[in-house]
Amino acid sequence: MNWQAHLPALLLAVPLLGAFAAPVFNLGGKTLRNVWFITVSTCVFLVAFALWRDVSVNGILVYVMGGEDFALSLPSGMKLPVRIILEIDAMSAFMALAGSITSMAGAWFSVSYMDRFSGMSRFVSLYFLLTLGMLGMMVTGDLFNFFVFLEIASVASYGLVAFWRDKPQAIEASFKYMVMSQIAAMLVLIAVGFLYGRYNLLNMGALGSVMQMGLVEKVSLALLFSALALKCGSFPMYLWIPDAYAEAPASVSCLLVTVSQASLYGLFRVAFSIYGVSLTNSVVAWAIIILGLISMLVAVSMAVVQHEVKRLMAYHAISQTGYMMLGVGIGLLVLGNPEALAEYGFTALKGGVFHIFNHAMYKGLLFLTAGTLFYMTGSRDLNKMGGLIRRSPGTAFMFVIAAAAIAGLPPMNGYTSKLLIYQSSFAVHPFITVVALVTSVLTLASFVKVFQTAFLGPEHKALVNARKVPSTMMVGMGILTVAILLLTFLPGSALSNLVEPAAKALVDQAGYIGAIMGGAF
Amino acid sequence: MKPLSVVVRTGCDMFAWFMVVFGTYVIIHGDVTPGGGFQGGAVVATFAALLLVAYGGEKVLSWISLDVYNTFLTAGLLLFLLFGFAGMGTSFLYNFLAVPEAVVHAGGGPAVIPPSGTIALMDIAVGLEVAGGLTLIILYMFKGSRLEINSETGGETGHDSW
Amino acid sequence: MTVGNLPFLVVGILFLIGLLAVLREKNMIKIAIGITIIESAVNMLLIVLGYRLGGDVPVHFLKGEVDAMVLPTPQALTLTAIVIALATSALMLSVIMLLYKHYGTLNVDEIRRLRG
Amino acid sequence: MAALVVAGMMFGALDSIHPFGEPGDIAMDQYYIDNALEERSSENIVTSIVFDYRAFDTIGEAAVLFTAVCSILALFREGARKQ
Repeated sequence: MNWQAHLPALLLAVPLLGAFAAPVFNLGGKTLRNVWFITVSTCVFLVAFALWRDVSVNGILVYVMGGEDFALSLPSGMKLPVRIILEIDAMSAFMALAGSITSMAGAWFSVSYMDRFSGMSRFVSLYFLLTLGMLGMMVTGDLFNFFVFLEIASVASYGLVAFWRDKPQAIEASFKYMVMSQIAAMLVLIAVGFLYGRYNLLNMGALGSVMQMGLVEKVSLALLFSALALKCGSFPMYLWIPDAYAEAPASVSCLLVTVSQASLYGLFRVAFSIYGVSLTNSVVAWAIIILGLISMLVAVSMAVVQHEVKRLMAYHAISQTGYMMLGVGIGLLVLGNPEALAEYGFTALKGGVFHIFNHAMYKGLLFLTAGTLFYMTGSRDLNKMGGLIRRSPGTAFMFVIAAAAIAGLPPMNGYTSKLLIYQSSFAVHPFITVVALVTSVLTLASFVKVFQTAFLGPEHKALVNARKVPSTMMVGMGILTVAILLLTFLPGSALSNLVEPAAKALVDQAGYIGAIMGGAF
Repeated sequence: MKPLSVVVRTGCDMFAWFMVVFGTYVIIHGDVTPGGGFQGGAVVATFAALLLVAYGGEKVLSWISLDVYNTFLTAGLLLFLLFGFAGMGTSFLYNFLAVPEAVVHAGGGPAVIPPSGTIALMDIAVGLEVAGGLTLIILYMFKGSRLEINSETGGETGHDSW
Repeated sequence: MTVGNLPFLVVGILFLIGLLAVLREKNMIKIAIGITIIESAVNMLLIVLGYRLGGDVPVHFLKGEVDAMVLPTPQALTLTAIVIALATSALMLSVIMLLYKHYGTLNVDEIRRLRG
Repeated sequence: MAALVVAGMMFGALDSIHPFGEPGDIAMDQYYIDNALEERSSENIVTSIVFDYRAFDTIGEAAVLFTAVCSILALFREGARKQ
């Protein structure tokens, strides 16, 4: 058996096994459970990395679940796929890599961060299920399967947000999130039903090959768009994000960032691979760009006035999502226009896609450092902190790196991706660039404020018995710091190996369809 | 919760066991008749629900061991996943035990393992999982209604109150 | 809207009822009921999509003399969607129970600790 | 007003999927109806879809149920009281 061929299935089967077997390992006590937690999340990362290598060498991978031959997408005599197919192009592999890194970092961090709470075997299961839902959304090639994984990720995050259940705010945040996200999931399912009723197909690639715009298709696009925009926390329906991110345990917030990016990925996949060139008018692209711009500006202006550290970072997460929507939206705008695409559209796409990866890393790290501050001081209020650089210089160092990256200071990786977006958005309209720059400046101001109040200055008198930071938490943060530094110091190699194939895969609708439909397309 | 009247209790006694038998039937014949693991598992889980209504939760919790249902849940899930891995020689979740219908007719009737292979076996695994899971949900929601939550005197509120 | 498409109309109406309940009701239990109604509407949409006039049950030895069967895929999808709906409504009711324990009320307007 | 437009679009789309009872293109379902019995010898086509052709959805669905159970058990856990 050639195990490498089964990598796509293993990527989802390993976290499933991790979740289902966690109660068994919990019988062996705390140590065994923690070992299982760390081992499985590391395995998921290794599988995702191997998968990414495989995709960059061999191109799009197709895996037919339960088929006689895992690579044969069409059964003999059929022109259409009948089974669930995982389809992994460079973009999916890229997202899965980002997701698995944050998942691994969060797992290391959780081991001692969550140590003193009960119900940890359930926490481990839920954490793996959240990882599973996120990875499943990224690699699946089937619309209904996408909905199922969306639900796994949502239900797991309801449970994890409310994990500290003796705190009323956590339960309240979970309820708010649940109501909104359940409606969004149902909108997705209605859209899936519409498309199924129209074409009798559930496979994304096959749908893309027969798609013809009509009323039903437009309405399903609108439903999918609004639902996935809600799930990724874009402007009009972003209100659940600050609550959920702030109240969840820090390692979960770190993972939730990537989970909401999986919804963003779903949005791009729908726009580029299912609808793609049949989007003849640019309404959708402009909607993405404008929503991105408004999210950027509104969220960052909400963020500067916050003094609760995790809430502040949650608002920044919304604002950074705006950058990705902006970059990819510009790419979508010029999708049908090869000259403009080559001239600036592709640059914008690269910027948007690179920003997804960067954001997963530095926002994850920022949430982990916020969690560390909470752990050390017992408070999330910035006004009750001060002088923490003397207590934990390591945390301060990592915070500075992450803050510099999110503010887009050269030479950090955030600077590279933002520069690509500035350059290309200028060609569309200078106003967009101005908004993006203003947002960047406000982000910098906000993080300078956080650093100054939390780490510098005189020590707050309530902090005499601040706790030490355990080493596993440092490892968790260290993983993400190393990732950021690698992206910072090897920008050329990151762009050409990591980002460009992903951006190319996103615009290559024919390739995505052809991998499923073979010669039939 | 006080126990209900003797009529309800007797009725629930009878129907609770009947439900278990009927649910098991639905699970096992999932590949032949309408029904399957999920439906049958839900029917089996009514056992605990009926007893809970008739006798009140305190008594039921003293009769029923939650560990049994936890075992059902985990065993069902792991069994399901095991069948998935077992087909890995061909592809994940491949139905490696299925016998084509022509062969079944030639060989004269089904054997111990049903000809539908993992379909029937997965039905049983999912039936176990759903029966365990739904019962746990019911019983824990009852336990939760008795749970005392006091956010002032500590408890699970994060690192707020160390 | 043609008369033959009445089942689709029912799906739409059911969906709107659920949405209205979620948006306008103040009681959390009623919001949960609204979401359940939306889920029922979606399940009904899937089933309606799979119906064929004169079709019979998609079980081989139970079908009658007719040739056509109703489409089996929507039934499988609905089965999945029902279990998902069940799981989420159980979780939602548990969360409402906890909220009631914390705040002593079911009114969403009185549950406002998170702001800005 | 906008809500009315949205509702109108929704009903229009619902109306124009396909006439009730006459699905147009049913290639995928016809494959199941024709081949499920021959390939997998399961009389019940729906079960053979649920546990074979779309088995991966079912494992996801089992995972959703497990997730809900885990969440409820975590929410209503006894909890370690602080001394």
